[in-house]
Formats: sequence, structure tokens, C-alpha cells
Amino acid sequence: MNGSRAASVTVPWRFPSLRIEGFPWTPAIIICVIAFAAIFADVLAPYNPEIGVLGDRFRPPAWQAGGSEAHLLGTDHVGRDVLSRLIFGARVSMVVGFTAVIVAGLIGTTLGILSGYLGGWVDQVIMRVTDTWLALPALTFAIFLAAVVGPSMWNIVIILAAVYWTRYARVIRGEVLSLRERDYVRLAIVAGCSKKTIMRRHILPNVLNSAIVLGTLMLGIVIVTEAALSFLGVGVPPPKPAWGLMLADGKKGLMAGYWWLTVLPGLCIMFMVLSANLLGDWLRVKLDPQLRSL
Amino acid sequence: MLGTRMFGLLGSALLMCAIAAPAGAAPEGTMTWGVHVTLVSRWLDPAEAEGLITPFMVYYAIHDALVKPMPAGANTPSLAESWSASKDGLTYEFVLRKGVKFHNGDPITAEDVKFSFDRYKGAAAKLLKDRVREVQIVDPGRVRIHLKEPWPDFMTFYGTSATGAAWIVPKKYVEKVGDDGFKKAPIGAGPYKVVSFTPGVELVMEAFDGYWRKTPSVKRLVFRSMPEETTRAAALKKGDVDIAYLLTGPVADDIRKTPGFKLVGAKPPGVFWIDLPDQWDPKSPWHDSRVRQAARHAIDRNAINQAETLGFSLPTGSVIPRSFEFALAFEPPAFDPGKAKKLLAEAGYPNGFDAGDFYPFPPYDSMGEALAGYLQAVGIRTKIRTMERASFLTAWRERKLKGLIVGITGASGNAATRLEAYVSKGGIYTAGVIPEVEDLFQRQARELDRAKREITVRQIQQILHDRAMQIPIYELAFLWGVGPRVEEAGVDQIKGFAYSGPYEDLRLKRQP
Amino acid sequence: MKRFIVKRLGYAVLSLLLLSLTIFLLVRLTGDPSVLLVEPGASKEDLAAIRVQLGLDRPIWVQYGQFMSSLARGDLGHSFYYRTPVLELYLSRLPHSLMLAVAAMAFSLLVGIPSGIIAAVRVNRWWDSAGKIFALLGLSLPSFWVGLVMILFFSVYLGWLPSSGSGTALHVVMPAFALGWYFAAAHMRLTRSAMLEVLGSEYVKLARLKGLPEALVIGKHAFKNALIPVLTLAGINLVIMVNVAVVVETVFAWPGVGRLLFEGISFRDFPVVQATVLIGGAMIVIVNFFVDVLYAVIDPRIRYER
Amino acid sequence: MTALLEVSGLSTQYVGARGTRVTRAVDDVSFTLETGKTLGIVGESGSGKTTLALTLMRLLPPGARIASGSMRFEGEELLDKSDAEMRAIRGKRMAMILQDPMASLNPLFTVGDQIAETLRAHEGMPRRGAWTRARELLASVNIAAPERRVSEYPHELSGGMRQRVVGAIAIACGPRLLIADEPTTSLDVTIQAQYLKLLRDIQREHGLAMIFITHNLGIVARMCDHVAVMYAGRLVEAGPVRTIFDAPAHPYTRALIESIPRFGDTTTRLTAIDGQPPDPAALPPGCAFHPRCPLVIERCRAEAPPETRVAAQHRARCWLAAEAPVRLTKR
Repeated sequence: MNGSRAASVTVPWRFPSLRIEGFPWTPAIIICVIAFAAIFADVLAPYNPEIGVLGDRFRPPAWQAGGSEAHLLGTDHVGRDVLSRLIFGARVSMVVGFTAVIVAGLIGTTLGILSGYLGGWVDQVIMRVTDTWLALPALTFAIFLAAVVGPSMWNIVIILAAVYWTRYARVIRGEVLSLRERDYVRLAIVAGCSKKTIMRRHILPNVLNSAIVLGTLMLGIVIVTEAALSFLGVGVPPPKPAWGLMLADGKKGLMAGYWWLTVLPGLCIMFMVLSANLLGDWLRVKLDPQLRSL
Repeated sequence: MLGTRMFGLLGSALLMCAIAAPAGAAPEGTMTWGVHVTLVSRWLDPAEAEGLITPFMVYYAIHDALVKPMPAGANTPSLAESWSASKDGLTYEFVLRKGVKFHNGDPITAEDVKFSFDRYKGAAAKLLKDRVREVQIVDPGRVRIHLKEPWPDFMTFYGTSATGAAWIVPKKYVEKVGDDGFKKAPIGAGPYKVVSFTPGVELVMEAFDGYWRKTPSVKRLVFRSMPEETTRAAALKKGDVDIAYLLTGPVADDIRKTPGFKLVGAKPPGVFWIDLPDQWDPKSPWHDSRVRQAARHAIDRNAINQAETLGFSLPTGSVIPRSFEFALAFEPPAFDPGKAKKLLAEAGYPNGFDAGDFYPFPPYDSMGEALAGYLQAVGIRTKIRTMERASFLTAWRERKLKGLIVGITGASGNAATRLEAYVSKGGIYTAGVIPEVEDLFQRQARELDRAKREITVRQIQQILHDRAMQIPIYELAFLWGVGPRVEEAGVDQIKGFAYSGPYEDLRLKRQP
Repeated sequence: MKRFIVKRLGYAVLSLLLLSLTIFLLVRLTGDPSVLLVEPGASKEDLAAIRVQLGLDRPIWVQYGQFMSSLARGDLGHSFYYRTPVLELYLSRLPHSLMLAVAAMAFSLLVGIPSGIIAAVRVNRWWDSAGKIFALLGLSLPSFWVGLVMILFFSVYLGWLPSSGSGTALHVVMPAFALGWYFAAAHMRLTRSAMLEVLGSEYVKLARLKGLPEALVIGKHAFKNALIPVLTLAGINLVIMVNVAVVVETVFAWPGVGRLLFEGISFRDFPVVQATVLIGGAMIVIVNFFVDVLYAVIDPRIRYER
Repeated sequence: MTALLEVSGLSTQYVGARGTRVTRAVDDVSFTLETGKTLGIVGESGSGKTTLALTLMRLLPPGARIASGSMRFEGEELLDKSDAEMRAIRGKRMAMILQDPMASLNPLFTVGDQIAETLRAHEGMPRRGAWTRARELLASVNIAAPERRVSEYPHELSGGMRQRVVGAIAIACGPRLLIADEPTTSLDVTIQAQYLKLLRDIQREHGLAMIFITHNLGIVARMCDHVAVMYAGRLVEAGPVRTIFDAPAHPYTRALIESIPRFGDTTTRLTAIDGQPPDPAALPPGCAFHPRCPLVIERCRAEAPPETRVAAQHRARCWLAAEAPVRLTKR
């Protein structure tokens, strides 16, 4: 913000001081543990997650009758080690989750800013597309892509991004509409900044907060949707270990009492989603000046 | 007089004594099924029978055929009192049973038979229409079907569940309400008449006390469509349904272990096998029969049978179901990974090879994973590629799939009709043809004499087995759970029929 | 007000047209339905015959023209798989879908809004964190898992509720819970943040300064203002619910539209897919329209400005 | 006769960060207010004016607590009152007007409804009675065509009209004390004058005491009988308006008065107070004003001055004030 240009009227973007007071430690630790497992899966996992011994299937966790030390958390319906699949599953869920959220974020935020700031026919076109998009459920997309291209992990990322960018667009557009009225944006216009600069330097930084916050909240939704897609058979293709898929496969064992096949992946998903949401809530208060005062 | 083979009369004689049995008390009670498929309106009209066994679940209840597979045998006369084939194999005559009526009271006449044949547009309709010269109404109680040329398999198509052409619908009623109207409120000649039908959801039927064979003992039948296996099993245990179709693995195991419940396995004519299209490419390892032999020995069929269908399925060495006419049964290859590795080494692959993609048959992914696991253990490394059902069937048919493909088909017929699709030149799934096999196949197609034909068809199967053209796994058992209220669930009464039947013989336990 | 309605309807028609074109093309990408409608042994000629019968042999834009003209006449065509008119199929399923969506929405609002208010007002520690955890749990547990566990527990083990299917009011309890719980968290969070914002406002401070009882301050002044953003979200979520319900419909064998769409796609039943998605799109427009009208009823400023 | 309101040694503190940070927003404030009289409270923003007002109404935000002192209103000790008793007083016997008229009224309810609900809450008036009373109240705050306005929504009224409605709400139940927290700051000047005149008329007509919180000394001069100057939470000077304006005993008060431009006087240089008001959480030792005080002496830095009596009703909290009040040169 050098002096030669019009006096800087925008709120300079600097990462606000994340004071430790009130920092949600537990969720942050959980997310780090999951990230750690995802990164070092190859080292951590005792077995190859995709190979199983059929004879050794449905073995309960070690602490239960019939469990064995070899498979701490038991084995699944094809005899694969559940612990290894959970560790590798962290990698898949993290990759699918984060990539989808980031891609959706990028598309959604850009379109949100464009439609919110430029208004006029641009706004109408983008809004009409968002409405139409809302009518095409995630599921329809999933099966289309699974049918046309064949199921793969990256399909799921494309699908989740394609469906959830509309949420970003809608939220960001709302924010931009109110930002546009603010004095400092009007001043920037008077100062002769071009539309592009205004959007990049003034609108984007202020909208980034809610994009990040929304991102953390979307992470949960994306993971749970992936599980639903796997349940319907169009999610991440077996034998790749993904939590959602493990949960879907595990449902067969519910009746027969093989509780760990669904409860364990379910817990992982729950911890990840809860942590993402709690971090999101905390971030929202920290980053959003207006709410900070409360 | 045309030489009549006495088969028809013998069959009907047997049935006569069944009728003589004292008519049961008035029908009562309701039997409910948790059905694994979506109940479609198409299955209310036999004219649209697709080439699968599924629609016959409904046809056996609300319709009846001149000749249909029954406990007594594959071509049991029903609406026809008797049938006979001429010596030259060109004419088939059906004598209608006297006094048999549709649900709306209209009598069943030869006109209805001709009308039903002409309006049939389901599976193999073109085949039938090409080969049948004329359906002649001799008199209201007698019909003759004339063929253009001898066709030994005519009764295999007309008189079994391969097609719905022999299932009779009321001509006057159908012409009055039209096809859509008929599907909304069908009238048939079966043991039950339709009370209500919500497409894709529920079909409710009630006993038709005027049914010629006997008055059904259960008053109401309800088919309820339940796509999720665990829900079907839960509904069974809760008592919301009496029979739950298609249970697998742990869910089936749980039902078997629950007191008061039974797990039964119907044997529809379907064999799981691994198709190896690459064997026709000289450069592919599969071209060497020793590699194929190795793969056959690498798989533990009993373990998978136990895991998936609790041992109800029947491990086999042949792609043709044993129950089929002209079938040649082969024992399943022994599970011997050592021998498999030795064979692979002999073929020049001591530490195995990358066999490319492995396509499980949707939705049986877990079985696919197990198979790939066994092959991996002996060194045949594959990459599992699951596909969405519809695109899998399309890609398989258009031969776009390379590597290993798990296949199954439940179409009824006999060994010859089944082989036609896989090994003969025109076959949909044929990826390559052995000249010798093709020659044998053409010869049997024209052979009238059953015994000679059987020898030829068996020769084909022997060649396929010796050269290990496919890797058969097992004849799939179709498991269903049966609740405590059911006394007679009608499992495997009709050979090769996957569902409860015949419906008129089903019985509920007397409420104490 | 009239101009507002005309403008909205114009946009609605536009987006539905866009939707019809998108779905028409997308569904044809999934492959050829005729393969699924003939038995495995069928020959090339059988396939061709089916394609003609279904009218798939004509060029794309002719088919689209035919589709739109019959749509104008209200004829949604015949289902390839069911072989019955699509409209009939859809209408037999719609009431169940709406009943499920409304019940699920009611449940999610009943859980979401009070726990949101209490979280904002912090009446007491225990209830506030319980409500929050309960709602957040709903966000992190896939609905099919919740559904299956509930069936096994409430229906099979306890025997209180029917395990599946539709019919009596009891049938809708578990599916509504499984579907609604997921949305409760979103409603809880939004209510909480909306309430926090409103409670910080001057008019709430003045209401308290006027000596009004706390219940009146929260219940009347704060709540009604916080309701506006929650209403918007509920409107959007209601529509999403109808689409997302397919998982719950599968688990509970609930005869809804979601299942019809899923099977339509799996069987490449073009008319069913097209009709379901289009009517779904129309419903979104209608729901958005009602939400706007409800806006105007609640917030006089909006009524005045339009 | 006893004063309407007697406040002595009142202290209010904000407790932040789990008790580690205590902010003394109001520190040892004492004053009295007679019926019918008007007390002006002056000070820069952040000096604790509003906190004092909210303390009187006992409507402090979460995290604030009244540490010590007493507030006797009409002979009753407010600090001993239960929440329910306090609620019965608020709006009935003590009323308050806020600063921003745009935000003080709930946008979703009619003006009449917001007046009537106060009557119904305190007087138990039936709906119809409250509605007619609301119309009369609107007339009493000279709003034209009250019968139409009563059923209109806040956004349909101008800023000035809305502040009058807030005034009507305040006097609805005939309170004895009206606290106005910078009621005219957001109004433009012409409307401001009208509103102040309205407040005076209401005060005279209902004989109610008024506490007028503002940072505008011009208003204090015109409206108030007594004035209290607050700095960093402490009452640095209090006394009759005339005395304070003529001879301010505390340097801060003197600087405030000298920074007002006088009409027509173009020569005198305006004195500005340099520096920033102190952070209430980290007050400087001794007299909080010493870093900015032109007459600072050693003692000011070391020790906080007590309240010394300069004249009959004139008190100041400054070491120098104890010696001799400095006469302002007459201007």
C-alpha cells in the first residue's frame, strides 16, 4: 500500500493475530493426526490395505473374543486389515475432501465475486446456472460420470466440486453485494481503480475469510457425501480404501454384529467432520471482525 | 393322423390325480415377499418378457401358459391338456384344457392363444416369428403351430421360461383396454388376480378360487420392492415380510443363525465364470492353455462359496449349469496354488505376470476382490476395475473390455442355447472361435435326434474343458430368508426357477 | 409486487429451459439404453428394433424438439423400463417424497432452531453443548448408516416401528429422522449466528431497557429477525432434501422420487430421468418463489422496496 | 427531602480472558440527582459514560459486574433488587433513550406495537387501551397524524420522527428518571434542536429527572443544571453548570471548555489536548490524566488525587484543585 497511489482505503490483508486464547486445541490436534496418518500411511500401515486373506475375514478387533494381535482393529469382509485401511483411508478422504473443497472454493468464489460485483447480465447468467445446477443432484452427476468415464477417485473429486461450488457462489455473492456498497470500495472506484483491481485487491481479501470458513464446513459435507455415493455404488471404486466406502461395505456386517466394520470408519469420519466444523466455527469468529466483538 | 408322441398325455395324466386331491379349505392369510428388484409394470404383461427369469416371478402368479416348467417337468402341460409334435418336427398341436377361465370369467380359447403369440414382442420374439409359419386355430379347443423348417429347440423357447409367447392373455379384454390399460389392471389365467400395483413399489394379489389346478391355500400375496439387502433382512426378522430374496454373506449368515428362520438356496441356471478374451491374442500370456489351467487351479472355489453364499452354491468345472438339457458336468478344478505356480513356471512366467484389468460382475464386487486376491497369490497380478452395471454390460457386449471379466447369465434354455452366446460365431460374447467347435455347433443345430444331438453338444463342452477356455467358478445359488410363518415356501419346486413357486402350492403354518 | 412476480417467473422459465437442455444432453451421454432392455443373447437386429421403438434412432435435435413439444402438452413420455407413462409413475411417488421432505425438514427445524437459540442465548451450559453436539453429530454421520442402525434397533430389536416401506405415519418417523438430522446442524449453526447478530442489536437492547420479560425479548423481537436467514436456508435445504433423499429411500424402501431417479439413471431410462430432474427443477423455482413471498410477509421492508 | 437518585462509590468492572484482565470501566463514582433536575455527563468516548448508564439500569453486558458502591433510587437500593424487581423498574420508573434511532426500533414490528408492548408489560393494559394510549403518546411527542403513523413500520419514518417514537416509548409509563445516551448525536443539527426542545418540554410537563450523556458541551450548557466530567472511568469534576463553565477546577475540564470554538471569537487559539484517552485496561498510575495534563506535578504521577470539595456543590479530583481554583479569563 505505497503512498504514491490513492491513499489506501482498503483493510490491508494480513493474517489476523490468532491469539491462542480460545484456540480449539482438540480439533486442531485431530486434524493433524489425520493429516499425519495420511502422509505417512505407507510407513504406518502394518498391511497392504488392498490385499486380504479370505479365510481370515470378519476377525473382530484384538480386544474382543476372537480378535488377534495381528489385526488390531480386526479384518473386513474380504479379510483385509481394517487398521491399515483406515490409515490409507485417511489419505483418500483427505485428498478427496481437500481437493474437492479447494476446487469448489476456487470456482465458487470467482463466480461469486464476478456475479456479485459486476451484476447485470453476468449476475443473471451465473445465478441461472446456479439454480439449474442445484436441480441436478450430486447423485445424478456421480452416476453420469461413473457411467461415461468409469468410476475413479478423481471422478468423485470432480463430482463433489461440480456440485458444491454453487454453495460458495451463493454465499460469496451475498457478501460481495454488501461489500460493494461499503464506502471504501466506492472510494476505490472514485480513485480510478479498474474493476479488475478492485475485485482483486479490495473484494477478494475481505471475501477470503468466509471462503475459508465455508471451506472448513464444506469439508465435512464433502466427506459425508462421498460416503453416500459409495453406499449407492458410485463412490470411490473398491478396492481403494476410503472411509466412506468402508462404511458402505461394512453395512452388510451390521446385522451379523460385525460392528467394527461400520463403527470404526464412522468414528473417523465423525472426528474429521466435527473437528473441521469446530475449527470452522472458531475461524469464523476470529476472522470475521463483525462477529469478533461478541 | 399325425404320429403323436405320448409325452403330452402322460404329463396331463399325472396332473389329473393332483386335481382329484380334496379341494383345500377356503384360502386365508397373507404372505409377503421382500423383493430385491424394482417391480416394473412391464412384468404384468407376458408379451414383454425380457430374457431373464425375473418377470416369471410375477407371471407364475397372475398368468398361465399352455406349457410351462412345473415340478413335474420342464414342458408340463397347463392350459393345454396335452401337446404333441409331428414326426417331421414341423407341426406342434396343443389341446386346450376344458372349462378353464380368465379372472374375469371369459373362457380361454384358441383365439386367445393365437392373439398372445402374435402380440408377443419380448425376448427372442424375432426368432420365433422368423421360424413359425403360422398359428392355426383348428377349433376353439385346439391349436396347431406350423414351423417353416424343423427346429428341435422350439419347445425349449415356446414351452419354458425362455420366452413369454406361450403365456395366454384375454384377447377381448386386451383389445378393449389396450396395452397400457392392461398393464394397469391385468387379467390373466393364473392362480392369483391382481388387487393393486404401485409401479416399483408394491404388488398385491388375491387368490383366484376358479384356478383349474387347485385353489391356492394362501389368500393374499404381497410383493414389496426393497432395494437394500439389510432392510430386507431386518423386515424379515421384524415379521414385516415372510420371505426376503437375495441375501448374501454375513446378512444371510445372521438369518441362518436366528432361531425360527430358515435360509434356503434356489438353483437358477446361472454359472459365474471368468471370461478371458485375451486368449485369442497370440502375444497375450492367456494364449497359452497352461496359464489358463494355472488360473483355474489358483482359485479356492469353496472358500468364496462359503464367504458369499454360505456354501449353497455349487462349485463347477463347466460354464453350463448341470441342470440343463445336454449338459456335461465337470468337477471343479482342485484348489492347488502350488500346481498353478508350477504351470505358470512351465509356461515361462516363474514369478507371474501383469494380467491387466479385472472386471468384477456388478454388483458382486466383493467376490471379484476375492478372486483377484487368489490370482494375485499365485503371481497373476490384476488391477480391479469396478464398473457401473449398465455400462459394464454394454462394454462387455461391445467387447471393449480387455483382461479378465467375471460373467454370468441366468437365461433359461439348454446347453446349446447357452453355448450359442459364448462360443459360436454369431454369439454376442464370443471373442474367438475354434473351427472344430463351430462345426460341431452347426451340426447339432440341425440335428433332430435328441440322443445324437446330445453327443455333439457334449463333445463341444469337452473341448472347452480340455482347452480350459474359461475359468468356471460356481453355479450361483440364490439365497432367500424364510420367516417362521411359512410352512411351504416353494423353493426349487420348479427346476431352475429362482423364486417361490408354484404359488398355488404355497402354505402358511396354521395359526395355533 | 406484480412486477416482482413477472420478473421472477421470467427467470424461472429461463433456468428451466436451460435445465431441460442440460439434462437432455447429459442423460444421452450415459450410453445406449437399448442394450439393457434386450436379453443377453439378443442380436444386432433386436437392438436396432428396440432403438426404433424408443425413437432413439432419430437425430438428437429432432428428439429434443419432440421432447419439448410433448412436454408442452404435458406428456412426459413413456418410461423405457417400466413401459408406463412417466407422469403416472412420478405422481405415484411424489406425495411420499414430499411427506418425507416435509417431515424431515420439520424435524431438522425442531432440533436446529431451539438448539441454535439456546446456543446463542446460553441459557445453561449443559443444554447448550448437548444441542450443539447432537446437531453436529448429524452432520458427520452418513444418513444411510443412521438409517440402518435405527432399523436394527427400533424395528428389529425393540419392535416399536415398522422396518420399512410407507403407509402409516409410523413409517415416516425413522426416515424423517435419518434425513432431517443431517440438516439440523446447518439450521442450528445458522440460527445461532443469526441470533447472536440480532441479540447484539440496539433494538434488542432497547427492548430490554423497556423492562420487557426476557422471553418476550428473545421470543418476539430477536427470534423473528433471526428467522429470515434461517428461512432462506430452509427453503434451499428443502429442495436439496428431495434430491439427497435417495439414500434414505433406498435404506427404508421408501417409494420416493429419489429412488425413481436413481433407478432411472441406472437403467438409462431417459424419459424418467428427464421428467424427474425437470420437475425437480420446477419445484426449486416454486419453493424459492414461496420463500420470497414469505420474506415479504415477514419483513415489511422487502414488501415496500419491490 | 432526599434526592431522587444517590450514587456513591460506584465501580463497574469488565472481566476478560478468564479473570486475568480486569478493566475498571467505572471507578468510585458518586453523585446525586434531584427530581426534575438534569445532570449532564460529559467525557471522551471510552471514558465509561455509557457503562455508567447501563450500570444504573443494571443491564450490563455479559462479562461486566458491579464491583462496589450503592445506587439508591427513590430511597430504594437498586443493587439489592432481584432481576425481576429490576425489570419492573426498568421502563416503568427509569427509562433510557439510545443513540441511533435507526437501530433502536425493531424493523419488523409497527411503531404502535413497540409502544403498546411497554404499557402492556408494565401496566397490564388491554390491547385496545394500549393502542389508543400509544396514539396519544405519539401526539404528545408532536408526531403529525399519529392515527396513521401508529400502524406504520420504523423504516417508513424519518430519523427525527423515529427518535421521537423512542422518546414516546421512554415516557410511556411516566418514569421518574430518564437517561438519554447521546440521543441527538446521529441527528442533523436542525432536528437536534427540535428534539432537545421536546425533551425539555417533556421533562417540565412530567417533572422527571434526566441524565444527559453527551460529548457535546454546547448541549450541556443549554440543557443541564449540573454536569459531571468523566475521564478514564473516574468522575474528575462535578458541580453546577454555571460554576464549572466559569471556573473549572480540573485541567481536563478546562481544556475541554477551551476547545469549544466561540461564535464570533476569531482570535483565541483553541487548545487541543494532545495524546489519546488511556486504555481502561491499563490505566497510568496516579491521576489517569497526568500524561496529558499541562499542569502535571510529581505527585500526580505517584498518587491518585482524592475528591476535594472546591465549593458548596463543586468537587474535583485534582491535587491542584485542592489549592485554589483558577479563574478562567472571561471571554
